[in-house]
Amino acid sequence: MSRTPLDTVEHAAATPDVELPWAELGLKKDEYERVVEILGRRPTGAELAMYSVMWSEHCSYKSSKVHLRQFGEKAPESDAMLVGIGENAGVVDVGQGYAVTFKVESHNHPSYVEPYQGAATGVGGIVRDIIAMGARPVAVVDPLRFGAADHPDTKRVLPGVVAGIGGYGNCLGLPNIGGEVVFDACYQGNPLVNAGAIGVMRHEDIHLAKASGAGNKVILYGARTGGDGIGGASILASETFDDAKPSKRPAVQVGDPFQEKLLIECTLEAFAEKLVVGIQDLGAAGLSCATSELASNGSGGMRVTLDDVPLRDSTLSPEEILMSESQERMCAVVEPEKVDRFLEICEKWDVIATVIGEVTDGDRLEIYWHGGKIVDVDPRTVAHEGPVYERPYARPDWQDTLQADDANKLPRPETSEELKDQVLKLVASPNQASKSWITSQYDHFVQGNTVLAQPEDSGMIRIDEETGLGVAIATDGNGRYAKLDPYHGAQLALAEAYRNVATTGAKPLAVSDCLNFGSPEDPAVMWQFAEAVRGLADACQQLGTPVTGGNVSLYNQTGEAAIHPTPVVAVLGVIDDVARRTPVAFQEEGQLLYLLGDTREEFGGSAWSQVVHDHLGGLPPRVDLERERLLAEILISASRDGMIDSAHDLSDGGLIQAVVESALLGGKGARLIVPDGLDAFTFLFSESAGRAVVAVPRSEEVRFNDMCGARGLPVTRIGVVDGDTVDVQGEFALPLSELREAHEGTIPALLK
Amino acid sequence: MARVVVDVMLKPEILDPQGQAVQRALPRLGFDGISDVRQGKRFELEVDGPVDEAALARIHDLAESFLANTVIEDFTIRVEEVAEAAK
Amino acid sequence: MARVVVDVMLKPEILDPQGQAVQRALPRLGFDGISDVRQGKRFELEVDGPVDEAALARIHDLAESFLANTVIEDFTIRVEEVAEAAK
Amino acid sequence: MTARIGVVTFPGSLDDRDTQRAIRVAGAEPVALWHKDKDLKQVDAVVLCGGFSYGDYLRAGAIARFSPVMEPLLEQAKAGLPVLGICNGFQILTEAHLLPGTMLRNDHLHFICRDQKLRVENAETAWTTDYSAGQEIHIPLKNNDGQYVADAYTLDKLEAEGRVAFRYLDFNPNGSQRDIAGVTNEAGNVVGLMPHPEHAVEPLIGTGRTDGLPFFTSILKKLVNA
Ligand SMILES: Nc1ncnc2c1ncn2[C@@H]1O[C@H](COP(=O)(O)OP(=O)(O)O)[C@@H](O)[C@H]1O
Ligand SMILES: [Mg+2]
Repeated sequence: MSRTPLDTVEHAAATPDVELPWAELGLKKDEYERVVEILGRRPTGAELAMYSVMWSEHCSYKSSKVHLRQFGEKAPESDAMLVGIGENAGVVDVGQGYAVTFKVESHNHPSYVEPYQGAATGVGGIVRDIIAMGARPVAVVDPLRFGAADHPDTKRVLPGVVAGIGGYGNCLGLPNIGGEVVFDACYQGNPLVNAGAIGVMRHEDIHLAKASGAGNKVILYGARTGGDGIGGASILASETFDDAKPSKRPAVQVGDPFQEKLLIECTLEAFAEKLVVGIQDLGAAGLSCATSELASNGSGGMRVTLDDVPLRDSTLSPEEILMSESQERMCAVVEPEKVDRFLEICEKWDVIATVIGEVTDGDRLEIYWHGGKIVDVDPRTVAHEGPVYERPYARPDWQDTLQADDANKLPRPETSEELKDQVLKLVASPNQASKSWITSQYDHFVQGNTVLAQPEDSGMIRIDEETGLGVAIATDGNGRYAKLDPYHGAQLALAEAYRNVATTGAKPLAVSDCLNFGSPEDPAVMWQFAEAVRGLADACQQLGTPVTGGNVSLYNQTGEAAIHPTPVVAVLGVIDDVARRTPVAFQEEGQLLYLLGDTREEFGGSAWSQVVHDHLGGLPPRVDLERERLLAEILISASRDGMIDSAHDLSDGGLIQAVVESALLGGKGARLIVPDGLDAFTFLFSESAGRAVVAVPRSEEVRFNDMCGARGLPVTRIGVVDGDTVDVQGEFALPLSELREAHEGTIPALLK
Repeated sequence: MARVVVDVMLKPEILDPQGQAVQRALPRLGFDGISDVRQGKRFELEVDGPVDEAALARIHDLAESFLANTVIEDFTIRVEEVAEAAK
Repeated sequence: MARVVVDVMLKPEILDPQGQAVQRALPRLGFDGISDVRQGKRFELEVDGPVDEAALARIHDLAESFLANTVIEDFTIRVEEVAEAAK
Repeated sequence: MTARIGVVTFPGSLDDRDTQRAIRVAGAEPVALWHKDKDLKQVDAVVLCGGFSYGDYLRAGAIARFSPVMEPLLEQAKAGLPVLGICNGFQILTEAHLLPGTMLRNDHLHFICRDQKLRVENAETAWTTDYSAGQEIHIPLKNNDGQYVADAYTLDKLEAEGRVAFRYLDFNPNGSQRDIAGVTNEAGNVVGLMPHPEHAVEPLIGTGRTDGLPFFTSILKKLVNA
């Protein structure tokens, strides 16, 4: 765009025939025409910059919007919901006057290009969403997916991503309390780096992103604005990039966790003094997003002088300033008489803060540069009235073939020896192996409130020292299940996270999700997406856990090959007293092991089918949400009443995987008896949902059985905590030492 | 044996939090008159044998593929002839 | 305005874990003939005004008291005259 | 009466609140100190807590060491004020040359977080009298730059004078020379260590052990009995 003369609104009106590079900025022809129609003239360069980033897939959700509505339409009645979808993050009431906000987001593409910085800035971004709600961030989680464990590029991507998440989160002082690490060749060129954060506040501290009150000042604070990731939001999210063409690689953003730590402290101090009317973090689409969202959510308009934005690079054009994705910046709306105090607090924390504009009583967003008006728009048309696509979708023709390829018919182990070998192979497989090489690079202890962290079923944080009130979070997703059946796969992801939260003794309350899919322009992918959303919305309704917010990441695909559909679900739960939490590790020899739930022959998408047969086909385990709810109730009651000393949910890898993990963690073995009516193979490897293993002290045996009986939950005694082997009677006994070597050796060996 | 030095610096347009932190500390230490600080890495490679064209080409490859992250960093390579003025 | 470069390297007797990690990786990357790698820091200071004796003396102080930890590190200071052969 | 123990917050300090809590749990009164403070508010002892002061840019502790609060702290520490440096605090104390040696990047080049076994080698410092010499304890460790190094002369001297206060047991998590996890100055009032006793003062929380509490009860007793 030519710099002379300045492309003001006036100039644009006078020069209707000037060609603008709308296509390069990622807009489609009809989208550009829509902009012209809205404005009644051609846009200025700056306006085009704003529309193009804000109307990108990433910011506008144009392909996903029509489906995501179900989360609202089907939302269950919940007293806990304080702020729902649409804000930076949802907020739920957890009692005693506390509110909790949490959200999961993706930073997939940037993490492939530059693993360390991509992942680091992913953490930075989600944490700013949490601060923007008025909360103190208290923990992070990181659901991750990489290509094949032994692929050379995984050695580049994984250590960088892990170091980036750790480098940023550790430096911010946020304990990392959970996540996932999954390997699958389908993620080779498209690793999934999802990051979640939780924040805690008092009810009265909830803040929203809106600019109200004419005359109120708009303050930009945090890092200076540089040329980072310009256009990243639109270019990254609007098309696949092809790593053979490095010229298409966007400028990456570099994070400064120290700056963000200062941002947290100074923002919280400003909140505490009630200095802030509205607040918005700067993430994707930078100032374009922050100004248009603040203005369109508020009652008035907004006038901004772009010359006042502190720059790191004085050569930036106004368009670039508007699109810059420089990290560690926030925008606050402050009453004029409180501005001085706000700036003082920023100065105390060495944070640069500048008044860049004010709220007006009109309804326009006007932006000035060098004295000329370069933006004059209705902010709603930028922020909320972007294009909405009803993309075509169709069940792919291969779906039937895939489902017909029944995993239950795969050859099973024929001898005890074979069974034993397969158990060892399973617990050593990259997806089932211990992730401690990764999680030991994360601080679990900082803030001094961590009750449970990796490798527990859910992370748990104490939020009140006096009463012991706490919250728990688990994230889960199984792309293999979702590939076989996206509707039920999404429900299984929710069911697993829900179960994980309940297993630790917390009551599941609400959901956030990160929906990672391929290209929405492929009807098959769009069908997967539609099915997954429908499945998740239906299941949330049935379980009574509303979706409070989340994130969609599309175009995770290399050429024609899309990733497995991968809905990742985070469930947040609450526990009245963290002293009652239930850990995974076996605590005491002699305690009785019970299997809760029904075990069926269900091997479709299972870890066993992957590890032993490299197979994906058939149907995923059956979903029974009423059963999940009952199981959760039992686990929560048992924890509250002290009837169980340890518990572990059953998911990928089945019962044997869970028992081995509890045994290794507790340093105590188990003697298992195959129950009547089941064969050893199904008992050990089936992945039927709605199950958990619990260890019951002998003194509680009767009470526990009575409770399960009274409520109608199938419960089977399967053995006892004992010795230093995992002994499946009549089949094999594996020493803990051998299991430990298999389970803990894999990941370090792969990444050395 | 010769020494080859590879200097790796963040590209000018990339944020350098470390350099910034150092620069911001200078006034407190009583230093003024320094308008910018950038911090990078210096690698000293001891090369067996002669540092000829071929060796330099290989070191260039090494720097490009491993020592520097060219997504965000630039590098320069030079053969160090004599010890520089030591402190 | 002039640029002064301060190079900070670990003292020879101090084990350099980063340099060693690089060196250990070389054979895997197919590089041989490099017998030692040391990794240090490079600071580029943009100095306002002339870089005279007095300015250099002050930068020496800065390096000694701040940029380097002389318990474990040595440093060298030089004024950068011309841009070096860029990559 | 109880003792007033200052906890300094630098920009980037992370464990200031936890350290204050640990002091409270032990029965003393925590006093918040700010890095720009020019005096120590007449506290009886000071803890420099963990975190990434100034992002740990340049070197861990290198920038914080020049904060205004460090001036009175250095002066009074030399005169006997009890000072405990935990992790980043330890790094600041070495950068300030109040304790010998320094910290390099962990030898394996990764951040490491684990429940670390230690042996208390010196139970006579201001911060360790509630331990017994040779006692084995578990304290959480989490750092990036925890490899303790000093020249051989210094190390020998530290050993000879009993100033190696804590040693890593079973596993050296960062390549520290002679498994050193913490040291004390000659007078025993200034102690620094990499592991985090403030994260081990309450059952249930963190690793669920309380092996770190004696740091805070030791100093409390010393100050109250003084
Ligand atoms: N990237 C990660 N970051 C943090 N914690 C992780 C990560 N990956 C796995 N974990 C933790 O390791 C444990 C085992 O993970 P996983 O097998 O996925 O749990 P589950 O099957 O119960 O969902 C959990 O505590 C999980 O939170
Ligand atoms: Mg689990």
